[in-house]
Amino acid sequence: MSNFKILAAALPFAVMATGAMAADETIAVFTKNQTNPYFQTVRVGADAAAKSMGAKVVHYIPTKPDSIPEQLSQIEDVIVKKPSAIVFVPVDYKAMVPGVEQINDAKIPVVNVTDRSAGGKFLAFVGADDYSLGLETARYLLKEMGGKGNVVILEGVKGSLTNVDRVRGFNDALKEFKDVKLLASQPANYQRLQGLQVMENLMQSHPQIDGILAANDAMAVGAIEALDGANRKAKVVGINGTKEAVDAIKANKLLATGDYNGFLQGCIGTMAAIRALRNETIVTEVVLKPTVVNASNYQPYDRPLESRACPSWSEVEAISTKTN
Amino acid sequence: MSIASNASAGAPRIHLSQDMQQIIYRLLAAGLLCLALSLATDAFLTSNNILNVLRQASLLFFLASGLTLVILTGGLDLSVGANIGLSACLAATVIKATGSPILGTLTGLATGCVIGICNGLMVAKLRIPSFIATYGMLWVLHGITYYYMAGETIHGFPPGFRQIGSGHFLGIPIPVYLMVGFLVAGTVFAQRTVWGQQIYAIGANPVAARLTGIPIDRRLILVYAFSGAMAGVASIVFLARLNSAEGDIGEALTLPAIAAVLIGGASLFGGVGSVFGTFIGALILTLVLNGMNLLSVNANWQPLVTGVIVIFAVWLDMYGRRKA
Amino acid sequence: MRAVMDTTALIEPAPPPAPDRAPLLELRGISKNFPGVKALDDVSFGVWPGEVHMLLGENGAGKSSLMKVLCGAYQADAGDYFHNGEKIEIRSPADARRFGIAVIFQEFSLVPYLDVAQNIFLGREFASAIPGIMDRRRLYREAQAVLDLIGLDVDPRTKVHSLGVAQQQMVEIGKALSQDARILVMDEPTAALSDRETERLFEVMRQLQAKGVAIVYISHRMAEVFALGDRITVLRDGKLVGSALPGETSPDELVRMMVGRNVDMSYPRRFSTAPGELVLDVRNVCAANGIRDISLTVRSGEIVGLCGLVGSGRTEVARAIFGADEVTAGEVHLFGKSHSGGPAATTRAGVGLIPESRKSEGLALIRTVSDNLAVAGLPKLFPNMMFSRGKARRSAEELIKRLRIATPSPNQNVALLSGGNQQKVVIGKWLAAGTRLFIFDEPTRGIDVGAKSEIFALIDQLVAEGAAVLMISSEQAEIVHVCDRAYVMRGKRIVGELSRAELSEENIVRMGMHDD
Amino acid sequence: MTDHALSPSRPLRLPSVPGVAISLVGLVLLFAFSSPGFLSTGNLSNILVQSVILLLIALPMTLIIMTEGLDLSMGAVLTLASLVLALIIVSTQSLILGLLGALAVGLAFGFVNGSLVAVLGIPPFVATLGTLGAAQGLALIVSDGQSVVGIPRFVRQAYSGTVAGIPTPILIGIGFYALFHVLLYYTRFGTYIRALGGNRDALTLAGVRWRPILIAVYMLGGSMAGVAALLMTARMNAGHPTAAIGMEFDAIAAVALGGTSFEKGNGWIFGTLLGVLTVGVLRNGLNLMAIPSSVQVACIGALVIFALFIDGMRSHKS
Repeated sequence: MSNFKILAAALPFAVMATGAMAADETIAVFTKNQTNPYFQTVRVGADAAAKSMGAKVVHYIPTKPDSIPEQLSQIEDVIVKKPSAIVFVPVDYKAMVPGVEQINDAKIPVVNVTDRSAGGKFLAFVGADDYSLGLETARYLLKEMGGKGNVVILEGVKGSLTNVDRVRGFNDALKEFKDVKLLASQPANYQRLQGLQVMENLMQSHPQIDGILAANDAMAVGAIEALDGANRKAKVVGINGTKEAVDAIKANKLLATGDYNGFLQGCIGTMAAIRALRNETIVTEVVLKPTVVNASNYQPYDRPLESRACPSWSEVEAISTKTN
Repeated sequence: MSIASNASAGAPRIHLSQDMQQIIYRLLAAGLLCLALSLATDAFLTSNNILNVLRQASLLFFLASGLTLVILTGGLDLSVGANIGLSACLAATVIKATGSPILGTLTGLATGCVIGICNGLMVAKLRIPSFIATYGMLWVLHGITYYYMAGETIHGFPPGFRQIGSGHFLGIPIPVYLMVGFLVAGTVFAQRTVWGQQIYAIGANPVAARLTGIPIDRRLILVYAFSGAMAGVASIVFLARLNSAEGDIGEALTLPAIAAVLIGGASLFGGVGSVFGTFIGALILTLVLNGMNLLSVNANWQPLVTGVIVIFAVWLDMYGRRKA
Repeated sequence: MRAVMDTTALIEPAPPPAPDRAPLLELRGISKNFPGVKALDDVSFGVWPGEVHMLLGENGAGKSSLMKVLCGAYQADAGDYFHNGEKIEIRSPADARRFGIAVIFQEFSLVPYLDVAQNIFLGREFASAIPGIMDRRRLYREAQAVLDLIGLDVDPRTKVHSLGVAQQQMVEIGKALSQDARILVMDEPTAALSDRETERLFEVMRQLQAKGVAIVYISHRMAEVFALGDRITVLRDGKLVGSALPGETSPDELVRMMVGRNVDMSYPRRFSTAPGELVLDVRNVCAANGIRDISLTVRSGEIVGLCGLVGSGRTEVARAIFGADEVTAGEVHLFGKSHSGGPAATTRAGVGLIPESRKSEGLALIRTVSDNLAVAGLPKLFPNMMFSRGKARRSAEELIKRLRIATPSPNQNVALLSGGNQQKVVIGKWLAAGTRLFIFDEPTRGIDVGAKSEIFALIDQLVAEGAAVLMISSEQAEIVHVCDRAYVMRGKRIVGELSRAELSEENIVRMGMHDD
Repeated sequence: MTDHALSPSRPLRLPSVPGVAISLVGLVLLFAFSSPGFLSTGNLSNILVQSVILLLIALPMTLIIMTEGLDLSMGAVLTLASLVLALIIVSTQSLILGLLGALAVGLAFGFVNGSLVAVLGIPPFVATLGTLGAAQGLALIVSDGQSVVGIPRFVRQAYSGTVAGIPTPILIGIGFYALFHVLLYYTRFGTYIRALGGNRDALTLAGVRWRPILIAVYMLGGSMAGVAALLMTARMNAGHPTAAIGMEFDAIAAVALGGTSFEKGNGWIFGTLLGVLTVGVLRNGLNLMAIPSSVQVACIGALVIFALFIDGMRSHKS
């Protein structure tokens, strides 16, 4: 693969940076919005990593959630400031490619986190495998249902990378369980209210729903509220492993959530960026293995984000899929 | 179409005020919509689904009813959605901190109301056009909310509080009672109080209203405060219903709320419209959504359908009034 | 430019027209109806080239309607137009323009945020060599020429909204002149002008006359009528009363023709012998709207007139008393108490204003008769703040009966009522509010004769019941008929007071008109 | 008194400067001192380039607002046009055809908006709120919610290329600003636009048919959305179904910030340019200062209110 070359290209800059101004390495962290808790976990992870390694983090978030033009502008603005390195979550994995190329042109090392960009050169990619996450979470639900019954899927934002893969994972799991019937697959755009309302409407046309596969936790929790409101029961799973989902698992409302682990992604992405600046070895691809958080294993997740610590680099190397 | 021809034929002898006629046409339109939906799918005409539609309409209605009064005076309040966000987050914080849903509810209402008063002061005293004043307010509120929430959500409220959003009484959802309550209260306020009459008079001709001795500034502030307070009410019901507060909770509702008011027959020039009309407007919008969900129509069509309905409703109104 | 002016001053006035020639423009049997009002009733009228045709008449006599018919803004219901003896049609302003008719309106047809030059040539911009681009140089050159012609010393690049009323009036005149009009219609063009500007305008008119332009000139000023007019026509109540040549008539005769109106005063006005308590006491008031040093009093049981020319500041006095415009100096006392505050406070103190433009300031046209009748009296009718449609309706029905408002139902849209009935609704809303001091601003404007006398009967009844009335009117006959005494205004000041004994149209005219 | 009345009343030369100019100069000074690199050529060019797309729709928005109108559909039309442009380019490889498609979308929506307003007499807010929904829905339908990619790289030159060392978007921005300036001040059309908002009767009396002009104003707005769509598409090298949603509000805010009034045809096209730049400078400067996004959001709102408040004070005095 070309990973090695990318690293080689980035290294001279990294050496220079560490040599000249090791004291003030500034990492610019780009996330999609200020509203989705997932990205907050990424940001906290980045902060934790930078703090432990003695670097500074500056966050750039579009003022309008998921705004492509705004993230492009922010990239242009940040290039003027020449941060030491960038940790980058693209608001859209295709439409942000020109932005990544601008970063590359400015010779600022950049690590891609969460959504794998469709183009541009990165030091490393850190993310979770949405497909296997969807597959494993769905398998867990379907097993818990005893391999039979009716399910519905609540999809996220159409066309977003995470949604495509997660829903594909759901559907592939469904193929393994012939006795489970998929009643409907409707978008609720990753939003709580829409998850709730779509669910309410689906319950009208489907008197028996046994399982709900939601492509994120907010929709899953919305669906649970809808079930509660109608006094109906169904097993619900979500994805992301947010605090709220863990609470819901604790309260026996939610069956499980696939852990997307934004905290870890933020940690590892930032650590990789800083290590590259310091001319230390890094891994070029970390794809977190899917973990299904459920009533039996939620305890490690039931802690405030701020009190969590980033893993050591050897731990990272252990879970990484590719190293240099 | 048949509605329009009725308009020309049925006008003369029995004297129905124009407002009354417009409301009857809207009821007919909503009725036709129901008829069409019940023919199209069995799932529609069930008591559950009707209650479901009403409960979904209630959220939109809370917001739209306050907005109706603002629009009656010839103004506009673009900040209602952002208002819900901040009010809900502050209310959630208070509930979490004190454990008292009552204090939380009061906080939500007070926040909404204060924001409304600020809007009213800008419009009445600083004479900033309401469109711009409330648009600026929208940004300010978003900023405060994002800053305050820092990407987190606040979730998990006492069951008693959640009854407001998801509870039932005699088999009917609590929000539906609240909606009926505010529908009656709003109608009484607009139609049966001196202030309500003065609000109509201000919208119909602000110059004449001033020269008739109506204290315009105070009434305008009242109206914006009311709109803000209704956003506060909506925020509480949202909170109770979703069991969670997040920054962008009401964002997607501003334009639909305005659309509901316009479909309900209010004129942006002021002086025309009614809370009951807005109720039907909210109902029609919700029915369309519900129908599309029940019929599994691609959600992509939804904005287009809404847009066409808005234009058609307003055009029909103008056509009817011009004939009279 | 000066040179041009000097030579023009020497040009002799055009020779008197020869009525045996065909008139440049002739109207025959023009009628125009509005709901409830016959604005024009079988009016025939002609202008000859080089003639200044004076058109006289009180407000509401039909002059403005005639102008609007002339320029194509209104279409006559009946009647024919002839241009140089040939029958023509005027259906739109564009038609009128084609026949060389240009009109200077009193309400300005200017666009506030365009500059003087653009306003003058609106719709007639000059094309330049580059397609689509205006020839701005020529625009400003020609505009400057027009401004020089009318002697208006402003930069043609000045935005019109920043000009004073007089200057706007001059721009309006310039706009009409620039059209190379063969027939120029002017509606009281000097009402807002200073003496020097007026002089300049007359000079221009004489030049135009010399070129054979026909001018129709509406005026209230007798001096102008005789100084400029080649022929005089008097309108009254939409009908043509008569025409005369200046040499054959006298101001007195014209006034008689104008004011000898069919004002039906069939009720006996009970003039108060012993006025009651002091209701309104205005002391040395100046206001932001321009009025200066106004002092006047009104007692209960008294009708006090406020007269003077249009633009003399009468409406401004009413607005200042009512609190609609800011009082900057002096004091207003109401019912013996010092008063300040906006319309809301003044209304609460028991004062009602019946404004001049009732459609834009007095009524909510999209609402019903009942709504409009209730709106001022809401706090009084419903002291517990709960509104009852039934009670409002009963109150409205009572007022409809008492004021004899012709409406099929209290739920009728007020826009569908005639002018007179609309005015009664405005009065009615104050009756419902329990008002004790009524300020009428042109109470009979645009109202037909029958309704006028009803309104006067009503005003009389009000004062008989102890109310006080301050009445602004441009129709001296009304003031003389109705008022116990009157103040006369000129140039934003009160210039005199006339007691009941002194009240006559001649005295009002003498005091209020310019000293010319 | 008479002498006073005759003396040329100079238009009240306002001692106070428009709110937008105060804001812009103030912000530039603030950032110049507090953020090194702000005044670098690279960064200034950055701000200009970033502002161009907003400028392209704020310019026609100014004219529309001057007619006492509003176009809420512009952001959605831009988005739809951008998708159509991307789809056509992907399937035909022809930039010209794509641009024509985008312009056609813009013109069609402009025509519908204009007709609803001028012919049916529907209030502009309502009419364009309706077409906003229509355009947004169509954008989702033609793209099925997906980004449209596979656009040849040469298209990007429209946004990232340079001519004689100056970035293309800046030239495009200057060109269109000049065009609108000329349109407003040097053509009949511009004169009539101000008359449309200021005194429609004056136009009628002058024998001008105003309805076609009003429709043309909205069509101009639509076509500019088409032009902006080209830059937007080139910038992202993709079409995206939510790319410019809500941008019309940014444009309206910039126009209002620039001192154009919603009444009486009182517009200032240069003010719109200043308004757009003010927003651009604010966002850029706050980013350079690494101000948290949430505070940036509140700053934008405060700026809009502040500038309008200043202008309101001024107009009250005069």
